[in-house]
Amino acid sequence: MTAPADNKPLLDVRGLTIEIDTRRGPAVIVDGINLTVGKGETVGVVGESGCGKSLTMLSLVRLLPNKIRVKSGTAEFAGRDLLKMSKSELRQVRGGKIGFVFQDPMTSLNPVMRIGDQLCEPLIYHRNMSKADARERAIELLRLVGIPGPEQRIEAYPHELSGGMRQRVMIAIGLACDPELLIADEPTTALDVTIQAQIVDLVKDLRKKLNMSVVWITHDLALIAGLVDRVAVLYAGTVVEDAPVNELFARPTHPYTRGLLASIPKLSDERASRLSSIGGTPPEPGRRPKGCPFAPRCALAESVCHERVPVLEPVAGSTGHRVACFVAQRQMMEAA
Amino acid sequence: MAAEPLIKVENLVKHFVVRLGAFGERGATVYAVDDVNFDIFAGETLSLVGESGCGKSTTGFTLLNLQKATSGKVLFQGENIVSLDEKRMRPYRRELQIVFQDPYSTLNPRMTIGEVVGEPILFHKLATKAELPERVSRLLADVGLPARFAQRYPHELSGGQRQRVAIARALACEPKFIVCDEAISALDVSVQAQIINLLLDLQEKYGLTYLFIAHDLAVVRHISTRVGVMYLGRMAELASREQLFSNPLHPYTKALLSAVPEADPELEKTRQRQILTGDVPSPLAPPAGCRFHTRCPIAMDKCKAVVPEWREVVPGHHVACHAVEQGAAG
Amino acid sequence: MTITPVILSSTVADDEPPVSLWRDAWHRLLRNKLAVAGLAVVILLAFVAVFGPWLTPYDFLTQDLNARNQAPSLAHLFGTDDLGRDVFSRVVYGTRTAFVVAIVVTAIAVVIGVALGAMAGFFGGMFDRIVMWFTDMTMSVPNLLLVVVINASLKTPITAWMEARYQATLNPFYRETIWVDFLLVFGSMALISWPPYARLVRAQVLSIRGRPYVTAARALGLTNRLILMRYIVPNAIGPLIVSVSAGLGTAMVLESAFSFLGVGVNPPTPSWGNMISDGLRVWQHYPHLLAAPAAVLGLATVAFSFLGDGLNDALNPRGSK
Amino acid sequence: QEGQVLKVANPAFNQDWSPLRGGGVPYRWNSAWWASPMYFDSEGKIHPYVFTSWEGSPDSKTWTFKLDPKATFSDGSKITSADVAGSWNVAAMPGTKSQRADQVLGKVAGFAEVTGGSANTISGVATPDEGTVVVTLTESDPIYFMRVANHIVPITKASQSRGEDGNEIQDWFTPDSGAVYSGPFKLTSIDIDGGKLVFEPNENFFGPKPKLARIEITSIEDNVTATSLLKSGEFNAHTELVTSTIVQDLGAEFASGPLIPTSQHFWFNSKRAPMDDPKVRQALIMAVDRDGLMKASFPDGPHKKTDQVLNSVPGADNSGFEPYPYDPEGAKKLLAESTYGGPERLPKILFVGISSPANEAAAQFIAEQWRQNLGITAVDMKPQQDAYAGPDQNAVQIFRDDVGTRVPDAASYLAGSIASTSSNAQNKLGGYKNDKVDQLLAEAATKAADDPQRVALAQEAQKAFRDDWTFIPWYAQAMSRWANADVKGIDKNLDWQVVAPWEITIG
Amino acid sequence: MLRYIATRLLLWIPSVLLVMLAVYAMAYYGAGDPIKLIFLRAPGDVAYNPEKIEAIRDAAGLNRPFLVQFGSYILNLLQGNFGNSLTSGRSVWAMVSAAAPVSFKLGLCAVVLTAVVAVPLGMIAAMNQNTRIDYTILGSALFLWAIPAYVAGPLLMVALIYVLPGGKVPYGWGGIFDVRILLPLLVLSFQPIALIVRQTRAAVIEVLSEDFVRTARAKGVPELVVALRHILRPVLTPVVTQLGLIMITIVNGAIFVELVFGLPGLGRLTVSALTNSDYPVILAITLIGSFLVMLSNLLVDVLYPLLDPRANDTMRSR
Ligand SMILES: Nc1ncnc2c1ncn2[C@@H]1O[C@H](COP(=O)(O)OP(=O)(O)OP(=O)(O)O)[C@@H](O)[C@H]1O
Ligand SMILES: Nc1ncnc2c1ncn2[C@@H]1O[C@H](COP(=O)(O)OP(=O)(O)OP(=O)(O)O)[C@@H](O)[C@H]1O
Ligand SMILES: [Mg+2]
Ligand SMILES: [Mg+2]
Repeated sequence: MTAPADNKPLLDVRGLTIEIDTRRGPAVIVDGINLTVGKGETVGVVGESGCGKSLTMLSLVRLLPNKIRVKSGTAEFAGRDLLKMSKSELRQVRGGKIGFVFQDPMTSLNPVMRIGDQLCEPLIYHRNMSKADARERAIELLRLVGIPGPEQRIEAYPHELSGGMRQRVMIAIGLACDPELLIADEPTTALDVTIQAQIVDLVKDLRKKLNMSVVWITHDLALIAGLVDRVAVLYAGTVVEDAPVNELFARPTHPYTRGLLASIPKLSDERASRLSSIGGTPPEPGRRPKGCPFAPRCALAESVCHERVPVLEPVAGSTGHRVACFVAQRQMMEAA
Repeated sequence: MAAEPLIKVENLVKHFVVRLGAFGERGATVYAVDDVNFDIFAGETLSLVGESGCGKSTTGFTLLNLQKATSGKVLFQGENIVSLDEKRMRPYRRELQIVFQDPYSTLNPRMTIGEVVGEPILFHKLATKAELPERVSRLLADVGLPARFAQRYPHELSGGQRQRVAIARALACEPKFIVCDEAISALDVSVQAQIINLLLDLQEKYGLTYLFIAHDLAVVRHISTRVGVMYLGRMAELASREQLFSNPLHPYTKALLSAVPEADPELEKTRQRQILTGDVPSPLAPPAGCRFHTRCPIAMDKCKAVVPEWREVVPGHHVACHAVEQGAAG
Repeated sequence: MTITPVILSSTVADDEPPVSLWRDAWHRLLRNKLAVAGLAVVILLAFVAVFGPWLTPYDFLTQDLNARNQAPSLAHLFGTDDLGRDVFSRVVYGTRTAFVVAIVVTAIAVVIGVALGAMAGFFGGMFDRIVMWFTDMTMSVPNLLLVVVINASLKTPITAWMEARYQATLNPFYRETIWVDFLLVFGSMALISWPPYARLVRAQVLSIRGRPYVTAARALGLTNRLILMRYIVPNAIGPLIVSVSAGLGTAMVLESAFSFLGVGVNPPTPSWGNMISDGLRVWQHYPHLLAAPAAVLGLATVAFSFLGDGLNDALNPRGSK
Repeated sequence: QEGQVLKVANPAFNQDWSPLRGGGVPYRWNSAWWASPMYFDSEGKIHPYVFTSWEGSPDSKTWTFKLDPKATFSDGSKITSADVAGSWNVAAMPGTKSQRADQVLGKVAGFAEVTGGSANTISGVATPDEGTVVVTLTESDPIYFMRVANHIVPITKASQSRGEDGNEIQDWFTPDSGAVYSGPFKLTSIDIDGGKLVFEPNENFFGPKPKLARIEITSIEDNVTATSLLKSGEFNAHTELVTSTIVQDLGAEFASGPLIPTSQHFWFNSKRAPMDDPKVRQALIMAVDRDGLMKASFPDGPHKKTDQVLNSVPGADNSGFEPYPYDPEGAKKLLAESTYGGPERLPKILFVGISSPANEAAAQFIAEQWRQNLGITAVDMKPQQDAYAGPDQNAVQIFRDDVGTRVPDAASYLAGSIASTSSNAQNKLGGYKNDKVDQLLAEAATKAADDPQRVALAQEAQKAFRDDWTFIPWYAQAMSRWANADVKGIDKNLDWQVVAPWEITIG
Repeated sequence: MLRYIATRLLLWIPSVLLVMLAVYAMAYYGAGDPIKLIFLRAPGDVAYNPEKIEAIRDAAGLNRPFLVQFGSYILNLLQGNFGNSLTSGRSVWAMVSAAAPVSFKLGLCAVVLTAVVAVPLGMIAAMNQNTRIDYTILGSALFLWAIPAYVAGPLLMVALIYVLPGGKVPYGWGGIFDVRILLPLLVLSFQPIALIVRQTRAAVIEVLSEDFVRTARAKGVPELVVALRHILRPVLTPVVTQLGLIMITIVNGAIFVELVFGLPGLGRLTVSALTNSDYPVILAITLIGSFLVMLSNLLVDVLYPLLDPRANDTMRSR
């Protein structure tokens, strides 16, 4: 599958900055993120927990929680700025053109509605299906995401399902209307590897069939490896590295990315050997250090890192690989 | 391996009655956990893996008597705790902890993180009021959260942060035994590594015992002493980590292992997965005989009719499969 | 290479005070203008209730038959009533009555109702059955009858006892029979007005006790009391607060309904309720006699409501403000 | 003036409209549908009705009444002496619960047996023929004929109202029971649950032809609603509308009416401390400015201030009753001289019967007078009488209540209010007994109606009562029309009845 | 479910017997003597004759010991005989069966009106929290709240007299489809509406911050559907409870409104029965009230699990 000819990305997020009201005044959580997703492209988003992945995605469909708002930036989807769309347009996009899979399936599913009804809704409102058709399709979707006994399960309430099943229901909802873009926020954390594989296959399949684009937020780097085209690594509300997947695994450039990859336990590891992890904790929103947000935890940090904020720059010697790190940039340049 | 198990699970069964139809007029039974037997030894990590919905969480819940078992026994320190009422169960609660799978919903939306973590400490008198802030910050730091998070409410956290709060809350009780139900699934690998290290350190230091429910087999392999594989409410295989990963006997275990992705795009492209075909049975209507037979590549006629026995084919290696019984000699 | 440094929001002073739900709610409440207004009115009324009699220009009893039914003027802010008494002074004194009624009745009813309702919902099973059975029963007893009967059977002996105490001690406290009225009428009112609270709380608890965070609390080994107090009640409290703040107003209104039936506060002690029912009879001619007490009663109920709604909003940490 | 409808608002949701009850709100409309033996007009003059003549024996112990031979029921059947006797018998039965049958029949031989439940018929009532009733009394009563001149026991068809066992038949008076009526109108529909009654002219009425086409009585308990409906003209009349703004609301005409032999007072229970001390009683009375009392309660009428018990009966004027003075200083002194030595140790005083706005205003006024003039603060007032009233209740110091008579006669007025045998003396005055009063009244009762001694003795008795200082006089009652100005011919009499319902017209 | 309902019905019988015993005892020992009252309440010229009163009491069987009286009352009741009023002698069944439907219809209509008006308003207010819409709705609700029915009734009534042509005052009962019912219904619903608006608003605000609302919106479900299907359902538990309570209050006697607007319902009957201590009537009203309380609470309890499947266990006999 090659990207479409016009080369214009389906989703183009520029300088997205998200701010939160705290007792001490506004604090920036997401800080000028740039992210593009081409048609039919699958982008993986990884990053440390709490770095703002979920909020970024939520802001795209304007569903940020109270007190949190987009301060600046644009998010063009198929040429239209999602952040400025009218309510009705937005409604067409939500669930129809952009499918969404939320991170916390238990609380994200309505506890007092049967899952079938929840699943039918996008079909009814975007595909104008009749109730009966929608139900058929819903059963079909449940089967696709690997829920056994979908005819009966469609009448279950969320609390009657296992964690993984709820998550699959969420996925089914996200995929219900064959969206142009699927934003999936850690959709497979509660799934066993076989089901996970099944879901991955399903997404790949849909991508092929419908030319669907996917943003896949995850911590499972292994999973990403077989699924995505490109990976964006987030740290403290900024993209620190953005690279084609092979490139990223082959040449992780940002020290944070390297730290992440080093932390993955391998099947071949010995039990109880200590896993390596990145020391320290990420900065909180509103308490960011002055320079590079990763600098305090970075083994390679130099004085410039504490002074100025690095921006994403192409990595010399590779296409589509960009990184925001003074040291790495310099090393690359030196190497080149 | 120590002779006396810390927890002995005998014939544990948990069925749910669910209502179907618009007004709940039809009833059906979910066979969530069906006759499960295993032991957990002090100081070990027993991992439970298996298909989503196969009853791992339910096992965890019933084990801790958070859901009433339909039948069966769970012996802890010689007492069958699943038969205890809430009041008589209470003394055991501190020692037996759980990290829930859906952390957000298990956090009281009207309690700050500090209160969430501090509450068990105060309640179980593990620290004085004066020591409390210090204790809470330390626990938060242990799970990689800044101390200031004590003042936040659950909804102000990201998914991974909530999960870490749940872990901190369980650790706050200074328990003997923790059920970790997908406790680290929402964490990035670095934090995950940090938490795993923490769990292992605690185990080493205090002899903690874990029932570790997870899907990430790499993590499971890293952390467990023994691994149990569940399929549709039943235990399929239980063996030491080395045994299970190097010599899986049950066809489901084999399929499972073959599906593990690797963090390497090149490898991923070439990897051969064993795809399971056939009907995925529903726990509402589990198949007769071996529950796996509908998808089993080596299913025999016998499998459709006879429930395979839970047998120790090699010392320390239990499996429930007709095929294995035949081939166990070989 | 140009680097455009992004100015990050500066680090602000460390170490905020530790928060808890209640302290937090208090801050949120103070930011809610309506709630603060309600609170101010309530405090003002409470102040008036306590110190009112010393603040009024006239004695609330003094009659002036030459100045009957006068319209509001500078001399008489709210005019005078049919016996030429200063309505303003009476309204001020009536605050006392209204407050004692509202607070006593609501407090008793809420304590009983919440305790029983919460326990019934939480423990369920047989306990729930019994409590709900009892609640249904209490709700079936005709309220008026109960109040009339309690009034008729208990009031005389108590009053007699108090009079005897007075004669023995000459302590004027024993002459304040208004306390007997409060004790009996509103005590009995409270005894029959708890069931609504019980049902409401039970309904809330039923829906909350199935939530995972309650299971989590159980897993911590917390006692039922603690779970109720820290997990269930705070999360169930929203509709209750609304109901209670409404109940405070209702109690004041009920008081007047009872004076209509002759079992409330007896004249000449003023209460907003009996002033309103008196005013209703003549409002077409002397609107101020209705308007003054009704407006104050309205103000009080609205203030309680603002406060209640504000409190409810404030107790929701996920709320929008 | 065909087709006129009189729409009446009734202040109670009455469940019982039996004409034999002799009281309550329904009683006020008895004259509309029932004939009585005789009746008084609003001037107090007696008129024949079913009885055309009445004659007492010389000792006034036997009375012979002749019936109007033309008198018929609404079905055309003749009213006979048996119907009169039957009506009286059934009214005397305890089960009938007649409130005032005693006033008509109390002195008739054999009444006590019936009313006490031991006999079925009053032995003292004889019917020698169809047109004659002979009544034998237990004692001499020269004014007995006046006692039957009212609607307390209206004349009903005995075969309908009285059952086999002598008791009243439930609902016998409804159209559904096929009841016949003796008055100018007949009941054509009654919806008790909805609170509505309709009367239409009785074409067989033996008196003048009624002018109205219909009377509709509807329950409207709420006075404000009733006032509005009257004001809007939707209703024309009311059974009894007591509001403090009635004159402003509906005009003076609406409430106007003749004074009747009924007066309203605050009675002292002299058995109860502190009322057992005559000085206290005197002080309490003298501390009240009764002009102010009237101003506080009925500033616009229609009732009149009074100083004494007697009212609108012969002998009420110039009775020689010296009004109690208003003398705060004297009162204070008296109180200080009393056994209590002042207000401080005075036991609490409880008023009961404070059940309407006017009552409340009056009681509050009195309490305030005491507070200011005597320094008394411990005063309670309760609306309900039942819990306190009755011979067995002894907690009350002051009862607000009216006393009166259905005959224009001073002696019987006082006999019903201050004689020790009266319910008022027994229940409200706490068993009041003044031998002089009793003796004077007993003597007066034996005098003929037109004997000046009768009045004089009664006046003496009242004076003797005055010296006991046991009441605060309040007002003499006017019998209001309670009808809009355009309603004519709705004058009422001392029996609280419309004198001549057939005369009522509208506009 | 059926078994649950049957148990509740069965349990109601002892409870209503207990209540009736209590009420009987209260009336017997606490309230005034109905026969005496007939004579005491009347003006002063009424003959209070103790022998006659005793005779009446004897005839009515009121001089028997308390338990005997209560027992025979219950026995009669079991045969479907509610007895006769002590004051008017009318059949209690006739009185009550005429009044109860009026109250019941009134209550039902008021509850429906309240639900239909207040729930949407409360939702709208909550979904526009702290905007002008919210303030307007909340303000009006509080305004209504601040005017008790017994003030609103007369005021509106009189106001209408001046407004309506021909002085057509909405007085009296003409069934539930009569226009006259409108005003009393409104007056009756004012405070419930205010309460439910506030209750709904409070509950909706709570639900609005739940994640599943976000999910619904992310599905592109129209806002109205989000409101009706996703927000309303979880909110309904307290609201339905409150509606049940309102229904009970109204049916048990909307005394003031019934008096002011001349509606022949149970409230009016209750007042007259109470003032007369007419206890056969009071007991019958109690019986009906108790049945209604039970029914309404049962209905609400049966609804809970439908509204909130997590509250399911109450229905299951354990
Ligand atoms: N409502 C809120 N109020 C205050 N802070 C919030 C709120 N929601 C999120 N945050 C903070 O914003 C940051 C980003 O949150 P976000 O949910 O986007 O993280 P994430 O990248 O999705 O993390 P995870 O992988 O753990 O889900 C976190 O540090 C979190 O604590
Ligand atoms: N409260 C309940 N009512 C009805 N069925 C339930 C309930 N809880 C769990 N189940 C069912 O029990 C089965 C086992 O669920 P469980 O949560 O134990 O699965 P699991 O192994 O933890 O799966 P996952 O990995 O997806 O979390 C599932 O089919 C689920 O639908
Ligand atoms: Mg997230
Ligand atoms: Mg699970």
